[in-house]
Amino acid sequence: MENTKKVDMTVDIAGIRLKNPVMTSSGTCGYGRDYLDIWSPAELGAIMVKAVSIEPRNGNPPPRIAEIPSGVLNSIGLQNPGVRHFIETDLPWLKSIGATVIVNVVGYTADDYAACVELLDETDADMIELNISCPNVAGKPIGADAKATETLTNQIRNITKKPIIIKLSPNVTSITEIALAAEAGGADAVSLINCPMGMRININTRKPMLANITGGMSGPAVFPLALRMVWQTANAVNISVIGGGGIVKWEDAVEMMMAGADAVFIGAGLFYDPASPLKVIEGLEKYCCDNNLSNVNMITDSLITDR
Amino acid sequence: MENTKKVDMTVDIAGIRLKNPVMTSSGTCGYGRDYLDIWSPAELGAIMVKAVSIEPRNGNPPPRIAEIPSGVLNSIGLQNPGVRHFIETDLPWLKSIGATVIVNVVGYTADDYAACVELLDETDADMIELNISCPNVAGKPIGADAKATETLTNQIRNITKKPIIIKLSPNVTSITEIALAAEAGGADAVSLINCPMGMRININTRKPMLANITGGMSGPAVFPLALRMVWQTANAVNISVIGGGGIVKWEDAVEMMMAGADAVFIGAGLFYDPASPLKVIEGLEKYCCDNNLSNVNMITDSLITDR
Amino acid sequence: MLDITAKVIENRLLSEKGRIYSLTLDSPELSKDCLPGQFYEIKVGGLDSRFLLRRPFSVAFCDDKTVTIRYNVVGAGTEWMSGITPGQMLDVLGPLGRGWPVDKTKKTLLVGGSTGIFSVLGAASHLGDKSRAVLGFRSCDLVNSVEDFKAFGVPVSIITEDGSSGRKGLVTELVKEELDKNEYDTVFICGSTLMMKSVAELLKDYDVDCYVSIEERMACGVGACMGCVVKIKADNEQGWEYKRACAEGPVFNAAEVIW
Amino acid sequence: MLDITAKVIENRLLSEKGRIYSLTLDSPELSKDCLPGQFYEIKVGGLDSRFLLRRPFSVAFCDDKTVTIRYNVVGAGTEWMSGITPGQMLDVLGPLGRGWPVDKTKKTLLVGGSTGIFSVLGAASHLGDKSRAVLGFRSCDLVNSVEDFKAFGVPVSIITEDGSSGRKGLVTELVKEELDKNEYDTVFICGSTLMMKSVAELLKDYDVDCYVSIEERMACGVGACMGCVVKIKADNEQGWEYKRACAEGPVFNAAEVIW
Ligand SMILES: Cc1cc2nc3c(=O)[nH]c(=O)nc-3n(C[C@H](O)[C@H](O)[C@H](O)COP(=O)(O)OP(=O)(O)OC[C@H]3O[C@@H](n4cnc5c(N)ncnc54)[C@H](O)[C@@H]3O)c2cc1C
Ligand SMILES: Cc1cc2nc3c(=O)[nH]c(=O)nc-3n(C[C@H](O)[C@H](O)[C@H](O)COP(=O)(O)OP(=O)(O)OC[C@H]3O[C@@H](n4cnc5c(N)ncnc54)[C@H](O)[C@@H]3O)c2cc1C
Ligand SMILES: Cc1cc2nc3c(=O)[nH]c(=O)nc-3n(C[C@H](O)[C@H](O)[C@H](O)COP(=O)(O)O)c2cc1C
Ligand SMILES: Cc1cc2nc3c(=O)[nH]c(=O)nc-3n(C[C@H](O)[C@H](O)[C@H](O)COP(=O)(O)O)c2cc1C
Ligand code: FES
Ligand code: FES
Repeated sequence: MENTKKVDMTVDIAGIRLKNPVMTSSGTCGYGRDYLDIWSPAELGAIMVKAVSIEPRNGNPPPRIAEIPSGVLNSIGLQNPGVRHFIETDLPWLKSIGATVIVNVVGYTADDYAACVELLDETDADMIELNISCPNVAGKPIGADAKATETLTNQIRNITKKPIIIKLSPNVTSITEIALAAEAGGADAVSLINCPMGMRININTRKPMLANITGGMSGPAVFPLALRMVWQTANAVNISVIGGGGIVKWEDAVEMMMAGADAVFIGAGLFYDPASPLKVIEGLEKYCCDNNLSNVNMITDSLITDR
Repeated sequence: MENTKKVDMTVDIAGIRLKNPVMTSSGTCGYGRDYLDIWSPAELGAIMVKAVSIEPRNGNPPPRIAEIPSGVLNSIGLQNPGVRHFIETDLPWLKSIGATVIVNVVGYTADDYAACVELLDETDADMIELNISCPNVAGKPIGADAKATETLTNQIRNITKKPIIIKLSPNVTSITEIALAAEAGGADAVSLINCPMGMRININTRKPMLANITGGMSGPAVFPLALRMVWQTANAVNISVIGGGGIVKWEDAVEMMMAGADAVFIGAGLFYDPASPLKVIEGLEKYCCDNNLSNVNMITDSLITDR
Repeated sequence: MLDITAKVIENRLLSEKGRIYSLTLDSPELSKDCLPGQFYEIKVGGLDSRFLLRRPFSVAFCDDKTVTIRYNVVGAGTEWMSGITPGQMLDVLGPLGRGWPVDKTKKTLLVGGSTGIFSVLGAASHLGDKSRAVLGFRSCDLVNSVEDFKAFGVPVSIITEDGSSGRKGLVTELVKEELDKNEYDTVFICGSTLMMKSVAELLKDYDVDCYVSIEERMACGVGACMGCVVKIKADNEQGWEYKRACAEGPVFNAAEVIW
Repeated sequence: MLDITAKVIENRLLSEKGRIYSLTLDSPELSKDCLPGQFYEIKVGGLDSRFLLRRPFSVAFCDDKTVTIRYNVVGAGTEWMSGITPGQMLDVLGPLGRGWPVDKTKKTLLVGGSTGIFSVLGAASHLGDKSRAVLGFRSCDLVNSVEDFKAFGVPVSIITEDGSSGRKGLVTELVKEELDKNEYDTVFICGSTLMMKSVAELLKDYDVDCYVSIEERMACGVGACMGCVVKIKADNEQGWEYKRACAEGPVFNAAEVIW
C-alpha cells in the first residue's frame, strides 16, 4: 500500500510558484516571528502578515477576544505599527529567511491603500493582499460593494505589477458578485473568507463580551460557510482562489481544495494547534500519496457533484 | 435569596399576547405532533410550523442532513403537504389544544404567497410568517433584496389583517436594510435568522455531503451571527423582533433577548435536547426571579453598551 | 417515546479489530415499549462537545430491565462512545420509528450485513427458531454476535467477502439458497443500501414478503424535520413520495422502496 | 516556548467549596526554562470539544522534573480540567510571556487576590524569606496554598472580605500596613483589576517599585494576534500604546499601566 512516489507540493498562485499550498492568514500569525519555535514562515507556501496601514493604528479597546462555540470572536481593529515600520524591520527579515510574503494592506480610503502599495511596490514583498473586508472598523467596508471593489482594485492595479489578492468579506449577499468585480478590476487572486460579523453578551454583567460590541467570527464554526463561498467563487472566477476559514486539520484543507481552492490559509486554527500548518502540509502530502496524485493541485476541483 | 414573586412571562408580539416568549422554529418541529411526548405546542409562546406552500412539495433528494462543528447542515427544500392539507388536518388540532400558531408560508412567486395567505386568512391561524429566506431552493430568495421584500410584504398586507412576520435571511450584506423594508411594507414583526448557507464535502467519496450540494447551517455555530443580526435589527426597527439561531439553553435565550429580541425561537436545539423549550421557559422565569424582574420582557434591551 | 437519562451497565468490546461494542443500559422504562427494528437517539460527547446531533442505534435486544445496543466505531461520535464506562449516564431518546412486522406464525429469514445485523438481531430475539439468519461481513475480524443469534434459538449462516470466516462471497448467494428451499414467508433485511437493493431485486422472483430497514442521516429522529427521507412508491401523480425513515420507517416494505 | 504533550501526575482538589485544584505535569522540558510569572496555554476539552481556545494558567511552582499550576473552576474549560485524572496527557504551550523581575537582593512584598495568588506563589518559590505575602480572599472557603508559601519560607498574612478567615477587609489595608514598615524595595501584585488598580494607586505615595500581572482574554498567547492588549504609557504623541499581555506582559511595571 505504501506509495513512495514523490508528490509535487508546489502550486501556482497569481502566477507565483509556492512551495506548497498552505499559508497562515493575516492577523493570526503577526509578522512571522511569534511561532518561530514551532514553524518558520519559510516552511509555508506563504505567510499573510497582519494588516498594515499607511499610519500606525491603535486598534480597538480590550477585551478584544471572546470564545464562541467551535470558534473565536475578535475585535482587534487592525492594530499595527504602520507599513513603513513593516518595510524597515519585518519584511527584510522575512525575505532573508526565505519566506514568500503576502502583505495584507488596509486603508480608510482608496488613497490610503494606494499610498501603502506605492511603498510596498519598491520592496521585494511577493504579493499584496487588499483587506477590504475587516468587520471591526466603522462604516461599510469596500468589500461589501461590487463597484467599490472593482474601482479600488483597478486603482491599485495601476500602481503595482505585483500580484494583487483581494480578501473577500463573507458579510455579503453575493460572494460571486464581489469576486467577479475583483477579477474585473484586475486582481490576480481572491482570498476568502474574512470573518463573519458576530456578537456575544455576558449575561452576568449584561455587557457585550467585546468592548467594540461586535467582532469577527473565525474557527471551525465558520468552516461550512467558508467552504460554500469558496465553492461558489471558484466556480465563478478564472483567477486563483485562496480558501480558508475554520481550517484546523489537513482533512479540512482537502475539503477546501476540493471545493475549488488553489491554496488554503489557516488562521484561528493556530490558536488551537500552533503546529497545524506543518501538520496540514504533511497531511496533504500523505493524502496525495495515498490517492496516487502526483501534484497537490490535483485535489483542487476534484469534487464530484453528480450523484 | 429566594424570590417568590410571580414573574409575568407573557409578551406582546405583533399585537398578540403570548403565554411566554419561547417558540419552536419553522421546520424543526413539524406541525406540532412529533414532540408531544415531551412538550405540547400549547405550552409554548407559539409554534412556528413547517413551511407550507400552495401546492405540495417533494423537497430535495436525500441525504439532506450533515453534521458541522457545533451545528447541522440541512437541505430539506421545503417538503410539505400543501397549505390546504395543513388547514384541514393540523391547524384545527393545534387550535383545539390551545396552541398559538404561526404559519410559515413559502412560494415560488408573490402570487403563490398570496394564494396561501388568502386561504389562511379564513382560518383561525394566529400569525403568518413569510419565509422569504430559505437557502435550499434555487434562485435568489426575495429576502436577499430590500425592494422585493417591501413589495411582497405590502402585497400580503393588503390580503390579511392577521399579523405578518417576515423571516429574514442572514445571507445578506445588510440585515437592517431588509428589516426596514419589511417594516415599510407593513410587517408587524421580523423573525431572524434563517439558515446561513453552508456546505460540507466527504473527502473519501469526494462528493458533497448533501445531495443538494449546499444547505442551511443551524445550531450553536450560528449563534454569534444571529445575535449580532438581532441586535442590529432591534436597533433599527420599531416592530417586534423574534430572535433565534443556535439557541439551545436558557442562557442563550437571555443573551438573545438582551440583544433586543422580544421573543425567541428554538430550532436545531431541539435535536440536541428535545426538552429545551420547557427548560428555556423555566430558565427565563428563574432568571427573572433571581434578578428581580417582574416581567420577562424586561430582559429585552437590558444590554449595557457603554463601558 | 421517552427522553431520559439512563445508566450504562456494560460497554463491552465484541470485536477488537472491528471495534464493535455492546452497550447495555439499565432502564426498565426504555425496555418496556421497545420493539425489534426500532431505534434510539443517543446524545454523544461531553458537556463541551461540538456534536449537536444525537446518534441513532437499533435496539439489539432487551430484557425486563435492560436495553442493549451494539455499535461499530466509525467516526467521532462512536469513538466517544467507546470510552463510556459502566455507571456513566447517557441521554437517550426513544424507542423511535416503526420496527419489523414480527409475526411468530411466519417463517422468517433474517438477512444482516455488517452493522445491519444488530437490527435483525432484535427480530431474532422475538422470533427464535421461527427464523434463520444469514449474516454477511467483510472479513472474519468483523464477525460478531453470532452466539447471540444462536442463544435465541436462531440458526446462523455466515459469509465473508474474503472467505476468512464461513463461506466466501456475498450475502445474496446464501439468501438465494435459503429461498430456494421454499420455506420462508417473510424476509427481513438490514445492511448497506447496495446489499438491500440486490437482495430485494432477487426477491422479486419469489413469493415472499420482504422488509428492509433503511439508515438515513437523521437530525431529529422523531419525524419533525423531514431530514431522513426515503423515496417510497405512492398513489399520487408522480407515483412516489418522500417518507421519513425515522417515523414511517426505518422498516419499509421492500416492494415500495424506490432504490 | 515548547508545544508539547505532557503527562499529568496529579490533579488534586485544594478547596472543596472554592473548587480550586492543583495540577502537576511530569515534564522536565517545561520546567527547565520556566520563570515565575510566566504562564502556559493548556488545551482543554476532549477530541470532540467545541473549545477552540486554549486556557492560560500561571506557573505556580516547578522543580527539576515537574511543573505545577493551580486553577479555580470558573467555566466550562476549567470544569473539564477538574475531571482530569493522573496519567492523562495534556497539550501545553509555554512557558509564555515575561514574568516577575525576581531579584533576591530586594525585599519584595507579594500581593495576591483570589486566583492571583498562584502567580505570586511562583515568585515566592524563588524569593523565599526575601519576601512576604499578603493574600486576600472573598471568604475562608477560598483560602488555599498558604502552606505552600510558608514552605518556601515566606510569611503570609491573610485577609478575607467577610472576615471568615484572617482579618476582615480588603487587601489594600494590609498592603498599607506592610509598606508603612518601610522595609520593601519592590511589590508584585496579581489579582482583580480593581484590586491591582487600588494597590497601585496607594503605592504612588511610597518609594517602591511595583509590578502587576494582568490577565487579559487571550487567543494565541504568543504575541501573534494582538488579542490581549493592555494600555501602557508610551513615548509617542498620544502618550500610550496597546501592548500585548501575552508577550510584553503579563507582568508590567504598574507605573506604566493606564488603568
Ligand atoms: C435507524 C438507524 C439505526 C442504526 N443502527 C445502528 C446500529 O445498531 N449499530 C451501528 O453500529 N450503527 C447503527 N446505525 C448507524 C449509526 O447511527 C452511525 O454509525 C453513527 O451515527 C455514526 O456516528 P459517528 O459520530 O461515529 O460518525 P460520523 O461519521 O462522525 O457522524 C457524523 C454524522 O453522520 C451521521 N451518520 C454517520 N454514519 C451514519 C449512518 N450509517 N447512518 C445514519 N447516520 C450516520 C451521524 O449520526 C452524525 O450525525 C444506525 C443508523 C440509523 C439511521
Ligand atoms: C496570563 C494569565 C494567567 C492566569 N493564571 C491563572 C491561574 O494561575 N489560575 C487560575 O485559576 N486562573 C488563571 N487565569 C485565568 C484563567 O485563564 C481562566 O480562569 C480560564 O481561562 C477560564 O476558563 P473557563 O473555560 O473555565 O472559563 P470560561 O469563562 O468558560 O472561558 C471562556 C473564555 O474566556 C477566557 N477567560 C475566562 N476567564 C478569564 C480570565 N480571568 N482571564 C483570561 N481569560 C479568561 C477563557 O480562557 C476562554 O477563552 C489566568 C489568566 C491569564 C490571562
Ligand atoms: C485575531 C484575528 C485577527 C485578524 N486580523 C486580520 C487582518 O488584519 N487582516 C485580514 O485580512 N484578516 C484578518 N483576520 C481574518 C483572518 O485572516 C481569516 O480570514 C479569518 O479569521 C477566517 O479564517 P480562520 O477561521 O482560519 O481564522 C483576523 C482574524 C483573527 C482571528
Ligand atoms: C431541518 C430544518 C428545516 C427548516 N425548515 C424551515 C422552514 O421550512 N421555514 C423556515 O422559515 N425556516 C426553516 N428552517 C430554519 C429554522 O427555522 C431556523 O430559522 C434556523 O434553523 C436557525 O435557528 P436554529 O439554529 O435554532 O435552528 C429550518 C431549519 C432546519 C434545521
Ligand atoms: S430525522 Fe427528522 S424527520 Fe426523520
Ligand atoms: S493573545 Fe494573541 S497577542 Fe496576546
